Amino acid sequence: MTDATGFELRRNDYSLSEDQESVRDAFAEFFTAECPATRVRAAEPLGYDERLWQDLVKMGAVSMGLPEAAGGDGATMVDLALVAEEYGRVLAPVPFVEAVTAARALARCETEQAARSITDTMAGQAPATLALHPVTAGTRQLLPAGAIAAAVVALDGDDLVLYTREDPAAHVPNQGGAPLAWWRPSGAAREVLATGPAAREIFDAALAEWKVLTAAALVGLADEAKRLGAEFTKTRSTMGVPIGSLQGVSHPLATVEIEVSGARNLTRKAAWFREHEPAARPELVPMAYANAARCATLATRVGLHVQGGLGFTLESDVTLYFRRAKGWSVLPGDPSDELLAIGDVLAASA
Amino acid sequence: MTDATGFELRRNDYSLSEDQESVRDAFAEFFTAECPATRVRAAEPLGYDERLWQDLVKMGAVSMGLPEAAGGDGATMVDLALVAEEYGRVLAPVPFVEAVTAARALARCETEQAARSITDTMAGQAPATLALHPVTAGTRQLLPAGAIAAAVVALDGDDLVLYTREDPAAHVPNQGGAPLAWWRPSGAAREVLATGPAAREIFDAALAEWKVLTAAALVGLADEAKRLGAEFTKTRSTMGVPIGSLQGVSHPLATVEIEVSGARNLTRKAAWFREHEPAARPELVPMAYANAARCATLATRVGLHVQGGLGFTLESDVTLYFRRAKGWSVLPGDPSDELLAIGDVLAASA
Amino acid sequence: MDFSRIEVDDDLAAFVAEVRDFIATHVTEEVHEEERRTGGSFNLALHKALGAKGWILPRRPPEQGGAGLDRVRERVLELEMERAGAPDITLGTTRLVLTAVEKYAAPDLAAELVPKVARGDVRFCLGYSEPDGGSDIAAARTRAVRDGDQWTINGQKIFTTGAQNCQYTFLITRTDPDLPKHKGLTMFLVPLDSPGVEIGPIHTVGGERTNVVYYGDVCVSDRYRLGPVNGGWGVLRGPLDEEHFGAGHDDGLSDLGIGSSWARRQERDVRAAVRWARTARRPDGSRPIDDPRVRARLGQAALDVEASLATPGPMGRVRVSETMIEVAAGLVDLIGPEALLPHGADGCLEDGAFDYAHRFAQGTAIYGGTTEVFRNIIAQHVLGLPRPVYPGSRKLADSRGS
Amino acid sequence: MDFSRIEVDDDLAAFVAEVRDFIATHVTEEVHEEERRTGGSFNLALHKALGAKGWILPRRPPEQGGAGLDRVRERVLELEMERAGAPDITLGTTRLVLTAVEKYAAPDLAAELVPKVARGDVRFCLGYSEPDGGSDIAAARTRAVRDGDQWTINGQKIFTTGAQNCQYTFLITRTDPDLPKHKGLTMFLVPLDSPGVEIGPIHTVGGERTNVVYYGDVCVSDRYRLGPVNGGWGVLRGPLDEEHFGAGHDDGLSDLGIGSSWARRQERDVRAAVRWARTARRPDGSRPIDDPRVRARLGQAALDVEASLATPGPMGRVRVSETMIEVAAGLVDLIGPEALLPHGADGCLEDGAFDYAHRFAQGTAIYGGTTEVFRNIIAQHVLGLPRPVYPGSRKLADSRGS
Repeated sequence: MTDATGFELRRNDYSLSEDQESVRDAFAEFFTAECPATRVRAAEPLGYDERLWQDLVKMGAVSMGLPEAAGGDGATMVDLALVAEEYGRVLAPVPFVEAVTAARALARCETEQAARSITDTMAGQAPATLALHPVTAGTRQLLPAGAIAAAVVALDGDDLVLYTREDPAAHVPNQGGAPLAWWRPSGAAREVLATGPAAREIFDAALAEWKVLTAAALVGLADEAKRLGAEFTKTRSTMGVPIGSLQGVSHPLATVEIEVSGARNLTRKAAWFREHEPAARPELVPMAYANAARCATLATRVGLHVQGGLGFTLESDVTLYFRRAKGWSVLPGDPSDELLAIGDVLAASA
Repeated sequence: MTDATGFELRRNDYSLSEDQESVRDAFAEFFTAECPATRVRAAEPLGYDERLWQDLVKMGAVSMGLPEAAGGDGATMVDLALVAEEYGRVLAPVPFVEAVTAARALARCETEQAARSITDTMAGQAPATLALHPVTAGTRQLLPAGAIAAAVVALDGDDLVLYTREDPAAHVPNQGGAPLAWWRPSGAAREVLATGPAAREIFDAALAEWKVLTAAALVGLADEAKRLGAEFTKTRSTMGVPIGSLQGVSHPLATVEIEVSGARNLTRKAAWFREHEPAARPELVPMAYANAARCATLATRVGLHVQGGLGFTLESDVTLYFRRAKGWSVLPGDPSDELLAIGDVLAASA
Repeated sequence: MDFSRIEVDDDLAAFVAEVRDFIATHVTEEVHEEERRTGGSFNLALHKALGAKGWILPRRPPEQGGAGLDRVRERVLELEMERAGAPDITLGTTRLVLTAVEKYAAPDLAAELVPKVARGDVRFCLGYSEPDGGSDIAAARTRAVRDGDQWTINGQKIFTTGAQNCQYTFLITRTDPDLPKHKGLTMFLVPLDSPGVEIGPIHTVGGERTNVVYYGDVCVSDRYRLGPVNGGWGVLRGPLDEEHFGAGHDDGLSDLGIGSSWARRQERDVRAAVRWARTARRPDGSRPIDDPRVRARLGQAALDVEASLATPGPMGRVRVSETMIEVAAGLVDLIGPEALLPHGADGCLEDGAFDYAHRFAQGTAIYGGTTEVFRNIIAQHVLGLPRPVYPGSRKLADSRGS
Repeated sequence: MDFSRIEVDDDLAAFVAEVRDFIATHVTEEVHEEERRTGGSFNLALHKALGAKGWILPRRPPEQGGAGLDRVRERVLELEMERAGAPDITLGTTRLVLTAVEKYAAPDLAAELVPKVARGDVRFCLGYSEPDGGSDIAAARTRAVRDGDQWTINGQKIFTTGAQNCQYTFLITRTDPDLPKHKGLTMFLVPLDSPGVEIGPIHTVGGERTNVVYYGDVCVSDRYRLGPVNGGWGVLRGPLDEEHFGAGHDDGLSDLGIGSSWARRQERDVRAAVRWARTARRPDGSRPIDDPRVRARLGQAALDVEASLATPGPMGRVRVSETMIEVAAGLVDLIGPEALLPHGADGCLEDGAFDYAHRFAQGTAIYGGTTEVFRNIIAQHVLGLPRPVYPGSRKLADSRGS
């Protein structure tokens, strides 16, 4: 929402710069070439392809988002969102979002251990990941990339802590085909990265970044699920006409196009504000996240449904997308809790 | 929900008896003959046609729902719901739901004033109505039928009270074209009808009945809005085909049929339980109400939309339905508060 | 209108106890385990045990292999089996086809099969859809060509669920490609052990197994023809209408639509979510159920399930499916990632019910015709809207290549 | 990608002040009152005042009657006028048609009209839809028949919004019924004071006034023809594409779609609902905003509006309309019956904004083509799905009687 009082005129420019287009195209090309659906299937149930991950790291997927001081390229959240969208489009079995957000959080901490963890990740080692919920004594949480990560960045009371361990935790099978693990901070090396308000701030920023990038990944996922559905309907016929010419099929697909195109722009806008003026529109991150989650649910539902019985079979690639639409979007908990977060911003606004 | 433990088998019979069909048909005939859209329009903006009301009372619309001891016919809530559906189908500008629920509440109180008020209503005088919210000192409430009622049944603290007055309050124009008035209990004769738990019980029952009958009226309203839309699409063509043959038009209308047919049955089921075992399925009333409200919103939206620009003009009868869909359904406040009421029942269930 | 309790006298109580005993003995954890592994919705021992009880055709008299149950007892049996999650797809298709067999098969074939069906030795599956045909069953291209008393069948069918556990498939074939689309079809009961029949498994994201069935020069005796040559559409109509409109048993006990058992399953899922909301703890120690937003959302879910159960005929068919999908997705959202842990995973909730329901739900909008097919039926048959004219709606020739 | 603030230097600040001054003077309560009474979305004094400022065609140089504004100032003007709720439909149609006039009218006609348009003396409306035609504009049956330098026009048009306030209508006519549907059309700029033109008011549930316009033997000089005879579809395309796809001004300041001003209006409604939630009191003394369910629903509404503003092209057109309808209904639900009290009623909230928004919203899914038309456009042009074949898609003859 814009300010109701006083005058403020903002640009409304969703176009990508040439540089941004190059970044997107390069990663799109990489993912398309390296990660066909067969590779996604081969990585199940763990949801991790170590070679793919190492190749992606070599391409700079992690380092690009780090500040130059930390050996990175200082790419913006918009750039990272573009990469995340391509990652989501092919369902790449790599911990892209977790590794990037954790590494960026670590880069904001000036400890030796943080620097070492970043170096490890950039060398293609098992990366650090981010615990999405603050540590609560006595309870465990499902940790994204937990089954492959070597370290965990977590908020524990007033401290931001890096927990490192010898071996990743046991994988928990899940519908999303993600490398989840149950995690609680026990028996691992523990180093405080930051404390007090700084700790909370770094954690909040990391969580917001995780949500923006996951939203972008969900947009890519939704877009491809839609494409799979639409392509199917171009070639199949009933009653002597292609089913895609029937409004009962084409209109739901158009609805998905409507939702995906809006979710893409909203997510990129959230990324822009996150990068340039994080305090100006704090509601954009929960908006982008809740919207992308809803969009991915819709797109995979429709993309599957328009393929009829065939879309529902395991052989159909759209089922890979269907399972991850929810699998990715509920990782931090109920996506509609984001609505309350938006409402809280509204309630607090002048 | 049925009981998860223990064995319980219930009948699942939605069919109407011959008597019920006769009641429905008689009132359907009356409303169709007496209340074309022209009469609805003529009664605007007040939303009251005194002669129509008197004729309806003469037909027994109020008395049928009263116990025989009170000079009534002892009809069940199911019978009344059937009448309410027909009333809603033609948008009759009469206080059917308010007068019936208030009179039934009065009949449960054994005071002289209550009996007199019932007699007045049954004589076709300005009826008593029901205040949907308990009286709160210092605040006023929008009273259904408030601009035409001669008396108000209201819960005031621990008491159920009958407020009578010389003249109805001033009409407040409203989108629903209903005879609403602002009301607070001032300057009117006040008689306590019941007190303590009995007062609360009678009020709660009256409110539940008001909701069941309004739900039924919304079902009738929705059904007719759908019919108006569907008929239009049978006769209009585009691209050389009737628009009703296009799935972009026929599928939304089918969705309305799905919702209306379910809302009808759910409302009747709620009426049955309200009549026969009110304690067994307390969630059915809020379910029927929230569902009918949603259904009416959808049905009038679609019924209007499929008629294109013509549907949006004041000349189009569907706009009468559109305005009342919300106008009737938000009278007690937010219809989605009913969802919380359902959830409260679930939370309390074993 | 009547939703009153059926009075349970001693006799009925004894029957309920008998059913529950039976279920405890035969619908065991091993049966569930097999079902999760195979997805076949069939268990041979259970099916035979049902047959031994006369419960495959429960209302028929004992001399026809039934148990002579009245409708109330039959309903008890249905609901208890359903509540126990007994695998029953093949039981359902067998019963569905039997009606057509008794009506259209040669008397000696019917007489041979009925007792075997009742015992559980013979099961039927549905050979309707073809890989290229989508929901347009009447466009069937599987060919049956007559040669004296024999027919030779060539073609393929998809979604023949239960073929691996059945003795016959209820097959729709094209016997005259020159006649109008609906008029050149003939139905057969094809023995699945015939040479040339090949069954290939297909697995769904819902965990079910179905099949593609190839027919390569399959020879079938004319004895197995059901109804007249080129009169197959009429033979199919009965079972198909049952699938499309629901049985419509107007006995005051039956479901309004055939999706009701799915809806009741979801009713149990909502109840499970309420249990979760009452027992789970949030980081601040509160229970989800203490949160009015959670209660309102559970309320909406319960409402949608109740409304879907109250929606009649083909409308109910769509409402149930779409509610299944919507509510299953909503419960996953509400509960979060633990809802996606499948049966057996560390920390899975309610035996993996939420994970399963979300995957399973998608198929319910497809089985027996997609929701679009049902919306067409509603538009044309209930609302009386004009039927769309497609190039291939009438003639087969135009649907070639489709 | 850039959403940064435009720096407001002294000069720009002075312009903003000038605009606000203008609005305070000319967009008065009387203007709003007239608009509520007439629904014409036009105020003559305001329109003339805009013309006097050069703000009808603000970016044109003063010699063309404009104000020579740069894009930033033009945008300031747009947004401030919009925020003030200035009636502007006729302003919009006038600008839309002017493009076609300058491109296709005879040079002397264009030269005559441009300064009059700039001053506010000449306004244009759109003569597209016909009473029987629905959204299929190319099926126009209003006939124009040539006789030397004159054309005689017979027929009727509906939804010619602003006709009562305009000098010309941008009329699509059928000039050759024997040619294929899109190829027998010719565009005219018909003077509305021509004998035989009759304007009848139509009022909508949204409070707007539009018109049916009858053309009975209306004589129009060939001078008023725009573009070639039977080449009218090409003339119409520009303005129509603008309506269907949005201007697509890629200047980094413009809206993504033409529905954005509706969406911003709704953004203000959501903000009004937040105000209500912060100030209203429930019987127990709490404020609605204290209820997490209320905050979450306001959050959903704000999200939907934001998403609709972020949705580009024809997709945005649909998203905005459907969000308008959904959110307006949701706010009425949230607030209750007081939300349905119109402007001026005792106890109405926020000047009747919620009542108005709920009624108004329905029309947004119809104006300039229904959401179904836009979904077809998206399906065919964005998704590349096959175009449906209708009997009347190509030939006019088949759409007779429609």
